[in-house]
Amino acid sequence: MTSLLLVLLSSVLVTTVVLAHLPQWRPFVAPTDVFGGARVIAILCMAAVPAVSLLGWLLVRLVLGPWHLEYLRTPALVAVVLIVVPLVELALRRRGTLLTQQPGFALVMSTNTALLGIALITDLRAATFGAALLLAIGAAAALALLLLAFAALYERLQQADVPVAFREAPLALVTAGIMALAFMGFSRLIQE
Amino acid sequence: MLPALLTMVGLATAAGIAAVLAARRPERDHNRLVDEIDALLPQTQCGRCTFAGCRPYATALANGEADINQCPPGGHATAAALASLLGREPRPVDPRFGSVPTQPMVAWIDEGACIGCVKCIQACPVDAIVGASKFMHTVIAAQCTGCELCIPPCPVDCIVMRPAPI
Amino acid sequence: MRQVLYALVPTVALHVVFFGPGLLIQIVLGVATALGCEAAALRLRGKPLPPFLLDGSAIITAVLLALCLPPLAPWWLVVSGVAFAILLAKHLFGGLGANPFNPAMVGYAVLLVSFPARLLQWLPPNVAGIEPANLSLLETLATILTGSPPARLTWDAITSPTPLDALRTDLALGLTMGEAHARVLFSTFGGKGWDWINLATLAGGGWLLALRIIRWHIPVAMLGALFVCASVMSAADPGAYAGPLFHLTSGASLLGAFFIATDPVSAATSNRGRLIYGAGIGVLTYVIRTWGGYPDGVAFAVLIMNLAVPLIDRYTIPRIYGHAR
Amino acid sequence: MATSGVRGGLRLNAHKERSTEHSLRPASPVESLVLPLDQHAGAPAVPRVKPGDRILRGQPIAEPGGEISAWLHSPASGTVAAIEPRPAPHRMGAPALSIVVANDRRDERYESASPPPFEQLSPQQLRETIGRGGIVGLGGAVFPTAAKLSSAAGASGLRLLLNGAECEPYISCDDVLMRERARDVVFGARVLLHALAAQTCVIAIEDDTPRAAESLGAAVAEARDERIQLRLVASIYPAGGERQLITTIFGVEVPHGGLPGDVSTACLNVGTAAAVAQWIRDAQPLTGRIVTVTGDGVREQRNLDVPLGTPMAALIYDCGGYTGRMSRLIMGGSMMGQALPHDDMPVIKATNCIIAASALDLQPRGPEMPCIRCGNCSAACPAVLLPQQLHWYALARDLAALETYGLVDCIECGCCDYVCPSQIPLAERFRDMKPALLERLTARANADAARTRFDARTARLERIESERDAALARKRQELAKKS
Repeated sequence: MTSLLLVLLSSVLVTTVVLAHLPQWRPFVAPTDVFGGARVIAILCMAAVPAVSLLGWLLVRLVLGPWHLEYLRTPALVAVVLIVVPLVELALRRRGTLLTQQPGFALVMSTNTALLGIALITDLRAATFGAALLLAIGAAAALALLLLAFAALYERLQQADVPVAFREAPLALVTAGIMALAFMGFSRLIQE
Repeated sequence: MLPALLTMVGLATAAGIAAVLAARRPERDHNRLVDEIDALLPQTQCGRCTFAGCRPYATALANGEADINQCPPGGHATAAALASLLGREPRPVDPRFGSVPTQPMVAWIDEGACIGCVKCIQACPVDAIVGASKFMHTVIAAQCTGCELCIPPCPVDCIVMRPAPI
Repeated sequence: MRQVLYALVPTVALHVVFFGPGLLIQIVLGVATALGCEAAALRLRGKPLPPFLLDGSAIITAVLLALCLPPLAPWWLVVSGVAFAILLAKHLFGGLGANPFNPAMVGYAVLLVSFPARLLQWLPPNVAGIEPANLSLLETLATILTGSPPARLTWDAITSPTPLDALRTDLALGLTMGEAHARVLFSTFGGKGWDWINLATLAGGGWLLALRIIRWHIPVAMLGALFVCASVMSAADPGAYAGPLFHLTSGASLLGAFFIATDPVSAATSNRGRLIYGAGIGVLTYVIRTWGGYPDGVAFAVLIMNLAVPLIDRYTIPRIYGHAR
Repeated sequence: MATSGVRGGLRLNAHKERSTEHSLRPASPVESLVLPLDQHAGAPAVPRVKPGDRILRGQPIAEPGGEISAWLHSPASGTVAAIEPRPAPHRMGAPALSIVVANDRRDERYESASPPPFEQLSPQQLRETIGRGGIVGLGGAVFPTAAKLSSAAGASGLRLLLNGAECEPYISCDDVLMRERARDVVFGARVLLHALAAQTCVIAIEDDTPRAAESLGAAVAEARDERIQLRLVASIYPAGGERQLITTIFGVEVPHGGLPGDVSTACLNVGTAAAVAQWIRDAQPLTGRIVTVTGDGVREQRNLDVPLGTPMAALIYDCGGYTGRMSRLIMGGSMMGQALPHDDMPVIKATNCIIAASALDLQPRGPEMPCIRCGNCSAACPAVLLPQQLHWYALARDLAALETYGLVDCIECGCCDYVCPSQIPLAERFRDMKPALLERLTARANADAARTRFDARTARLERIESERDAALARKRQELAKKS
């Protein structure tokens, strides 16, 4: 219970970063189907977050740790993200989950911050493999849900009579701010 | 130093292999994308995009061999929808491929002038013209997509475009 | 929306009986700020003033926020909170009908996160057994406007934590539920004074239900979820967790269930969606109260579920007549 | 016991008693009758007469102009004064090609060979006969009855539902019809049962029309026909909506995009049944109908038996003229009726009610406020839609979302308008958005059809090509063998 809630809290930080990117997934376009795009990314996250976190955790424990290379943690985790995301993307495309983007770096670009963040947090917080697994799955679910919620909210706001100066990115940032505010409620949820 | 180098080189190589593997669209993904694009096209089958029909154009779009602004019958709405689907920059229809029709048109055969040469029947991409050799032809208005492909082959110029009946 | 204000009258009245006239001053300050901000925003956005200004939504936001603040909170607290609520949470998102987050709760959360200490300076209830420093109307006004208590008193002499807050502190200090409950602030099922205020809120909410201004789904789902969570946890360990009745009657549970979560603009819109939305608020409220860093969780819970509303709406479209299930 | 199986709906003040106090009487004859050729659903009728022709009452003056179309008969004897465009109520006052009959007041009746008793005709012959009576649905949709019967007939377990649930406020023409002509309704039911080859008939009426129930009950008992039964439904608007009534009576929903025939039901208005009876039994085609003239803006609120083509102005005059409070003229009920720009328009087959409304009848709407998503509309919506969401997407003109949220299933009953605290004209907005959405759906259907045809042609061409190649290869082989 506590670790799951902790995960939710942790993912907030990274999610806000991801969410600020959301309007850019479909640049210059009246976003007809932001939600559809978000759903694909959410599925991708569900698959990639646990894989990245666990691989990263194992890498740190089994390779970097014994060789005293902890200072390489961040670049190593970036590399893990770069390995896992294209493979997950390939698997999704094989399954026929529609990804309209050209194959390549688009998905890595839009998800790497979140993945890296969660991998780092998993690495710092999880002492055992079981804890890492739990954290990773919890973070994946939380991230996916938040992505979907924000995409749905974003679509709803598209039709609102928002003052011109605040359309698109400013409003997305304000919304992300209020979300972060809401998630402050979870602060100190776990006293360690 | 060496372990660090080995680790990073190993990881980088793995990332490179993953990137290469993921750089091509698997066939299933490709087909679904073509279906999705095809669903946005007006199915006029006029070939003004320089491809042999709507689906060939969709295939070319999916392969990145065509631009989103090549479909005059679809108009700007189709161009915008394609841009949105493919994550490309929206652009208005390129006038080089033809002008955007203001209202739906269908072909109409002046039955008095028709000599029954069947050339238009062969040209029609959706089999919307009925008739037989030496007999008068007529266009089934409900099935005509307004592609105008029947107009050039007509030797007596008896086909004109008219506003579609409502 | 006028009826919602009428339904709040008993709550406000009992609040004044137990905690002095501070709330009335807060309401006046809040409503004035709300109307001023609303008018300014409408003017800036080029909308007609009268229909929007008089529809009561801004006033409700101000009153709800004032009800959440300590009666002696300094004036700038309520003013800045209401200004945040109206300008940022409402008009930035498109004004009436378009705001995805409950404005009053946004204002409250901003204040709670920024000035937590100020928001915990509550007053002891004016009941037998507790001797509060009864401030006169003038003294109250002076306290609110200057931000410091009358010369004859200190803050410590006037203030007291809310029951929820007191319970949290006591439990953190290692007291059991029974010991904590034996303290003077608590009555049989809630905090002294708070029990009556909550009863008044329940009555007001019931009246709104009877008038069909609000529907039963959200209050029932929220209170039900809170009840279930509290029952399960207190059954598991009665010494460490407060019982369901305490949870239902303390803090903003009832106010939240009937007046805050039911704000239609920021709530889910289908009946099934409302049940999910309400239940989510109930569960989150319990979680934040019990394990979180703030004494009450209603505001955060409402905001988090507000965020989920468009997603809930998307997946709870009712089956249209004649469509296959 | 009155039942309602429908979700949502409203209990409204029916305002019917004002027009049912007086008994039914024929309208005073008028000089000139205007008969729009497209007053029924489907293709416009084609005139069979020329200006100047002498015609008799009941004489067919226009014939069906298509598969779905209807005959038109002269409501009076006289001459054809003109065939020209005239303002028509079903077009909100825009002109429609109409036959103008100058009434000579001699009321000479056109003698047609009277048909044999209906039992002797086959169902199909009977349906054709009904079609020649110019009979269309009199509930307001004016769909040609013969076409409706033909599409429904022959289904196994087919049930006939006669709709006497006149749920819309102000309208009382069916109530009065059932009081005064209950025998016609029951006889019509028997004719329709035969025409449909159906075995059961339910006549549904609302529980707030006791005199109609009494009179119909007596007529049903008198007919001694066990196939026909009477059912009361709760008077909740829109209980008499076709789909709603079928759900109430039979407990099944008409599927999306389907017709009542899909649930083995044929639903007709009681007025239509009475018109069928008059045509089959008395050889009187549809040349008139009962019209409710009501509202605070007219002196004498009552029901009249009106020849088609009578100008509304004459009808109002017949009822004592306007009062000073008259503010708006409406054809139909207060919920779904259409506002008319003036009264120089004829009564047509669809005219069930004319409301001369005062400000008391229809309060002018206040200024429109933004939707606050209160959900009163979705609670009232009998089609189980979410009008608050539809409204949001209608403002954004988001056709894809409107499709998802079921705009096509909106029956435009106006319940959402009625309960909206923000005074939003929801039904009107939905009505405005429907054509765009339907156009989109049609375009998609057309594109799908074109794609199928193109694919079929491509496959055919490929097949021909490969066959030709195969034949060529065979020939080459044969030649190679020979040489």
